[in-house]
Amino acid sequence: MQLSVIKKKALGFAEKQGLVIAFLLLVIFFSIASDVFLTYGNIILVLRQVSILGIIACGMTFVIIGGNFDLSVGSLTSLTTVVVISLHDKIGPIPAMIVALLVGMLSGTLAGYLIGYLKLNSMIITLGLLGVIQAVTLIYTGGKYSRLTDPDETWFGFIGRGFVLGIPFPVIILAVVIIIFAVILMKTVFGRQLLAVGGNQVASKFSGIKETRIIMLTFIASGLVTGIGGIVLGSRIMAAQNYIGEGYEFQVITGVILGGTSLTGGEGNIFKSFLGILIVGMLMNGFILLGFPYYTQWVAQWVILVVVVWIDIASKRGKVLA
Amino acid sequence: MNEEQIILEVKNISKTFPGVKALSNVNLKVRKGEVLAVVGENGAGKSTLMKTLSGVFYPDHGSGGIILDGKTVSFSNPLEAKKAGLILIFQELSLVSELSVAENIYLGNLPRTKRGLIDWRRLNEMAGKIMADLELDIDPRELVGNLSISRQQMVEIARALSMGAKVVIFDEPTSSLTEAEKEILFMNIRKLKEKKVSVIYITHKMDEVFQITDRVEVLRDGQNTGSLVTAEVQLEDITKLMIGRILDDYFHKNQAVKGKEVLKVENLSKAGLFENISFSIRKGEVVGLYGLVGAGRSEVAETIFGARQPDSGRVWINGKEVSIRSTEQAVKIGIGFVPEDRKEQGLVLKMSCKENISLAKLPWIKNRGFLDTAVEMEMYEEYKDKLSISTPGAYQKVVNLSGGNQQKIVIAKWLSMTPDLLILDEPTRGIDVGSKAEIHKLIAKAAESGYAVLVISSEMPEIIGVSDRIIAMRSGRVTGVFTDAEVTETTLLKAIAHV
Amino acid sequence: MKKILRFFKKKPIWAILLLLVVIITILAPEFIRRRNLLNILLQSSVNGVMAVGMTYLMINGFFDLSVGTVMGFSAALAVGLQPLGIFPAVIIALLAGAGIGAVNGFLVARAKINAFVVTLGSFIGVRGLIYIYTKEDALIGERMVFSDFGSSSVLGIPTLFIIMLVIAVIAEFVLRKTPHGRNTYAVGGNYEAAENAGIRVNRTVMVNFILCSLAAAVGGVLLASRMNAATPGLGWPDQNLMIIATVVLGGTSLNGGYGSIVHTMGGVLTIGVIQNALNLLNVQSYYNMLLMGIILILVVFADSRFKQARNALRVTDS
Amino acid sequence: GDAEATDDGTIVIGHTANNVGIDSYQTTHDQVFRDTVAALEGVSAIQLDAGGDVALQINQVEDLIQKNVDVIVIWPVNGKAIVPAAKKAFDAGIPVLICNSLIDESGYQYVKGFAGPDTYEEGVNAAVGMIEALDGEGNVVELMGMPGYVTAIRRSEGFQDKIADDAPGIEILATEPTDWNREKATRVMENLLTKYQNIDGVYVADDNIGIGALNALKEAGRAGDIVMTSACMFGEGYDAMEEGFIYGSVYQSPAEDAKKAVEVAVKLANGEEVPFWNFFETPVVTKANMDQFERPNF
Ligand SMILES: Nc1ncnc2c1ncn2[C@@H]1O[C@H](COP(=O)(O)OP(=O)(O)OP(=O)(O)O)[C@@H](O)[C@H]1O
Ligand SMILES: Nc1ncnc2c1ncn2[C@@H]1O[C@H](COP(=O)(O)OP(=O)(O)OP(=O)(O)O)[C@@H](O)[C@H]1O
Ligand SMILES: [Mg+2]
Ligand SMILES: [Mg+2]
Repeated sequence: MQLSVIKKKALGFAEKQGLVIAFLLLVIFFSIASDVFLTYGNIILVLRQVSILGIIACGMTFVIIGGNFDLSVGSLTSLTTVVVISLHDKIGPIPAMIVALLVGMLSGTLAGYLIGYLKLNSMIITLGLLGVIQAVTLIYTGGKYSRLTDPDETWFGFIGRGFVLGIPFPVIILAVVIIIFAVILMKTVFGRQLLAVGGNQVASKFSGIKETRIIMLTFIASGLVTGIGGIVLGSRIMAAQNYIGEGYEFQVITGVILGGTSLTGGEGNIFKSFLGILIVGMLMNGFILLGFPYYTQWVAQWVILVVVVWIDIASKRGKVLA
Repeated sequence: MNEEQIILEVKNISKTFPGVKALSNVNLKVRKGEVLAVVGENGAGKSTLMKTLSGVFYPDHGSGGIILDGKTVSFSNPLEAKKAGLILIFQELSLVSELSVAENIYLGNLPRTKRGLIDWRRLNEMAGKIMADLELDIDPRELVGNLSISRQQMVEIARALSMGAKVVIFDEPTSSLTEAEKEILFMNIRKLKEKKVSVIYITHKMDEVFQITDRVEVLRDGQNTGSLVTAEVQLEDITKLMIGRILDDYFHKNQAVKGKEVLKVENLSKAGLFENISFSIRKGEVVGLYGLVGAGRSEVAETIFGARQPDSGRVWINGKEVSIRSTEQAVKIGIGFVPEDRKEQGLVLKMSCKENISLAKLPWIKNRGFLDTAVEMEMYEEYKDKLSISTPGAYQKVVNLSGGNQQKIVIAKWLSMTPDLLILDEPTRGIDVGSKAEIHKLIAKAAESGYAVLVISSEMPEIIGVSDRIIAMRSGRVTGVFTDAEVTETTLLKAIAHV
Repeated sequence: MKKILRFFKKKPIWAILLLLVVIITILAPEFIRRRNLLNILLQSSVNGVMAVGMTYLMINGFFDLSVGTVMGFSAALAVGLQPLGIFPAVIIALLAGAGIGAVNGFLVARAKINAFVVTLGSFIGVRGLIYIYTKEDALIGERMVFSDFGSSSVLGIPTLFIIMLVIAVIAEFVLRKTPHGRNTYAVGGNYEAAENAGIRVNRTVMVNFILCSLAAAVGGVLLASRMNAATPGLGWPDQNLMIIATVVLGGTSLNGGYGSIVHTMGGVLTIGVIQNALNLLNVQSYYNMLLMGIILILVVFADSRFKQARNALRVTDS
Repeated sequence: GDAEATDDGTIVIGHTANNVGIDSYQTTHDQVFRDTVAALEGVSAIQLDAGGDVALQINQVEDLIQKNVDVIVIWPVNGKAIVPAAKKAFDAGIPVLICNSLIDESGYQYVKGFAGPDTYEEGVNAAVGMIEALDGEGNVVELMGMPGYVTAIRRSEGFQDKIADDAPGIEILATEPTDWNREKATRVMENLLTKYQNIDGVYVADDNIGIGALNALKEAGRAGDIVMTSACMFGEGYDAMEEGFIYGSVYQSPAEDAKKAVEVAVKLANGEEVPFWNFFETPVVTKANMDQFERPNF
């Protein structure tokens, strides 16, 4: 038994090498090409820049482990940012944040109900939801920007801009969310049940697991962390733009996929998702440092995504081509 | 044996998976036009052997060879094997349900007109001819998805014939067939024989071995243990070679003292599936639910387990009326359910043995809110021993276990819950005789340790062998209740047969 | 009557379309005018061509998230390369589309990377290519003939629609009558069975990826001809998803093995009619977005129920 | 009033906007347009929104032609892509007015005129402010709006041309797109600050991204020290100017913008001749003269 554990671990490491190698190669490349890349200040900067995507990625990892997608996170980020900013002056920061989190969870509940209970296709449902949420945002704001009347008079800005012991507060939030989600996934009954449901919904149901509820909870979790992301974003910019989160869904999904979470469900790792997001964030930072045209980073993302996933698959099956 | 008649010969084939030697130096000879049974325990290597023959797996490097029709062959994929005349019909049928019967028969080889378009007329004619040849009444234009499972199997056979099969391999073909459908299959196998096509027939159902095969090849632990002529042997001879000992007590009669009523069902109905089902089970009692495939037994069981909702009817557990809305609730109330399709409903294949065993019990093995993996490990060790599950370790993924061991994992999952009511739906489907006997023993033991047990099975000897009471079902209705003392095969048959 | 009901039950999209037409005509009588109907056809032709390609791929069991950006890329090339002459520019634009399809197809069929990952990658990457090629600015064609073509008509019917119709008819013909068409169903319906039957599965998948991207490229060229220009943001961010949704609306299964071009056209027209109606009815854009979102959700809901009905029909058929 | 194209002497304006809701400017513009029309006797409008999609906007123009409106007002999603649609309206005999963002030169022949701000001039003005503040010497970075969008391009051109012509001592170190997204502007600015230690000035295409960039500057402790000029003033920018963080900006009122468009459109519908260029005032604002301007409400 000892032996099989070691073997399994060794194999597992080999499978995941693709991501780690890609990550290290990028770090080496950027630090050779730019002398500021590996400075403390820049590392902190990158971490803070990916913090919002990273927070949302935790929920997305759960959703994808359950065998689904959530394309609505981008527009939900916009909505929750709008909510927290527009309510801040009216009901105070804490109640506003609570409402934003509730809005996130409400949207997650709706998606979760349609996908978990009615078993509708998550891709199309969340695409529809993306439009609905965007519309709700616009109707709510009347298409105007929301902002705080007196940004300097509130501690709310600390969430997105503050530092604790030299570490940006959003990074601390990110770390906490990552740890909580990782612990839930690896150490709790819910986490195990989620892996089971992602692996085989029917068998899970026949083991007394409420698979509908588990799926629903993944979407609620996704809505919740998107709400957190929206709050951090709102606090960072102290204003809200109706389309500010547009396209986040693809960034987040790209990161999670880079992290090796299986799209067929049943497997996934929060830390790896974060590493994937970090790659996405590093590209943007590194490319600006190198003075590459802005949009070349998209091409680089394409190449890295394909190469990392390919290496992963190839090492699993021991062959480059199937 | 006349060497000229040998169509397929396997010499010293070995096959190793990581951690498992599935085949070691296996030999096999198949004569022209014979039906050869290949039997053995779960995990003996039957399927692996057939997959190795037909190009799904490569044999181990330098481990002997395959001679087909006098020529040494080595296939790198099933297609090559097919082209050479060696056709494996998988348990999961490999047909395309949205295409027509004719298209499926000629899939990959559709006749074309001169312009390169599909020649539908010729296609349907050719398919029609094969159908007529097999005396099958199937319209070649019908979509395969509209056919019953057995008729789909016939389409597979027709396809094999159309490809000029020399050897057709069936791996447990009857596990989802009704009795009548089985007869049709056998008729077709006999037709294949007439056409001098050889058949390799893998099964765990010994009666089928005697019904249809000419010779028997027995495997055990990936090795040959005997080659017999069916007409000259007894069941005991075969099982002894399979499991290495004489199987004395095949069925275990449950000796438990019956206690209070655990389950009572009254007038349970679900439109289109079943109607007015009433019965009860007492503590320590094994009740058999018998009927043909499609009688609605699984649906009744799934309804009691909360996986489906009834239209009407009442259910009592331990004297208290309950309305079970979910499987979760059922488990809390104390019901365990071993479903009929272990791969789809029973197991999370990419999870490990340990994780599958603990799956139903997760909410109860918490320690300060977290999953207690130590307890989980203990559970695994306990049931691995109790049920003698053979697996390389707790972390082995169940997808790599043999059918019998997979089934034991599912049973272990529910025994660990110590349920008041244990429902087993076709618990021995695809299970070898040795493990079958073990599972029967487990059923009796479960009853003796105080569970109420409901067993669904389509095998009459089994249902008579294990049950204290038998409920017969036909087309969604209860058509008879028999005690162990009064039941005979004829009365039971009469109760379930279609009128 | 029963027959009609049965038809609608099997192909609900036509019932939906019919219902919409009736309702909209009541609300906005000018909807039914000849010119307006022709408008709808014209406006649906780009999506229509793209949906044809996507239908192939989805019957084959995959989908392609990159069609929107491929469309944008080929539009940019068709406009930007006009100094070479319109014909060469269009050819290069189409080849570029097919090339991206070939890369996608290779990665899915041969490297066996999940199609979602592969096409998510090219969705993002090709967008980068567009911006690099266009230098982040809109391109404008040198020659009005290109856009004259885009807005021309033959016998009163928009040329672009005729092109789409021809493509659709050929596509349906290929699906029904040629080995490639049948193989596409087979691979999508049961991959392993198709492989075991000797169908060159990889080639089928590869061809369909190329066809899908090629169709997107054709869409891009047609769209460019309507504007004689190309903007870098063309097709971004969610045209890809709209096309997939349109095909699903037409009843093609997301899991492959089932679908047809004819019914995809039903989906295309339905979306076209809805958008036209929202314009005619002067619906405020926010509600427009809301409606589209709700319609999508309702469509998947209906689709799943109809699938159940279809399976029920199937049991009673036998 | 409710829009229905008839020949009873009332005027129906067909309007397709670029992307209402993407920012307050466009939203206010849309609202004022509605209100202005509603206040006019005998005028009604069909107001559509292209949602930033060029293809959709072309469809909308076609649909408006179908509706047989009296005049079509287009705020182009893209000045180049809209040309053939303008031609269609032209061919159908419906006068077209372009508002806010310019149509490509090749389309001038199909439209009756342009009503809106001179965005090139706005870029020029921002450059003037920058040159003034830096005394013609220094390193500048530019944060653009959405690539491919006329306003973004023209503001950028205006700025770059003016710098090139008048201040050879100023070097533009980098020009980065921000998609009009404030958070993106913050990130881009952070990265630029890491890359360049020697930035003296930041030019932003509008105050929304300006505030995003300012957030990054504040965090780096460089706000006020690095000069910022903007090509379009928002409410928050007004405040920031008051605090001394923004040196110069350009006052562009969406209300003026919309009113101008309606005014010219009505004239066109009545068959009156109008000049091609109908700019409204976009004055330069600095701390010195800011009290003459009301704080923008967007
Ligand atoms: N892909 C695989 N990877 C690892 N081990 C495997 C694999 N396939 C089969 N095995 C192992 O090989 C052995 C033989 O399995 P095989 O499926 O051939 O048994 P079988 O005789 O067909 O059993 P059954 O009657 O249950 O179908 C078993 O121990 C099984 O666990
Ligand atoms: N007449 C039929 N022809 C083909 N398939 C059928 C028919 N009737 C039912 N089936 C299918 O066969 C499967 C088994 O049916 P069901 O579960 O009702 O029977 P059962 O009595 O539980 O039999 P078993 O447990 O042996 O499968 C179901 O999937 C059902 O849809
Ligand atoms: Mg087997
Ligand atoms: Mg059943």
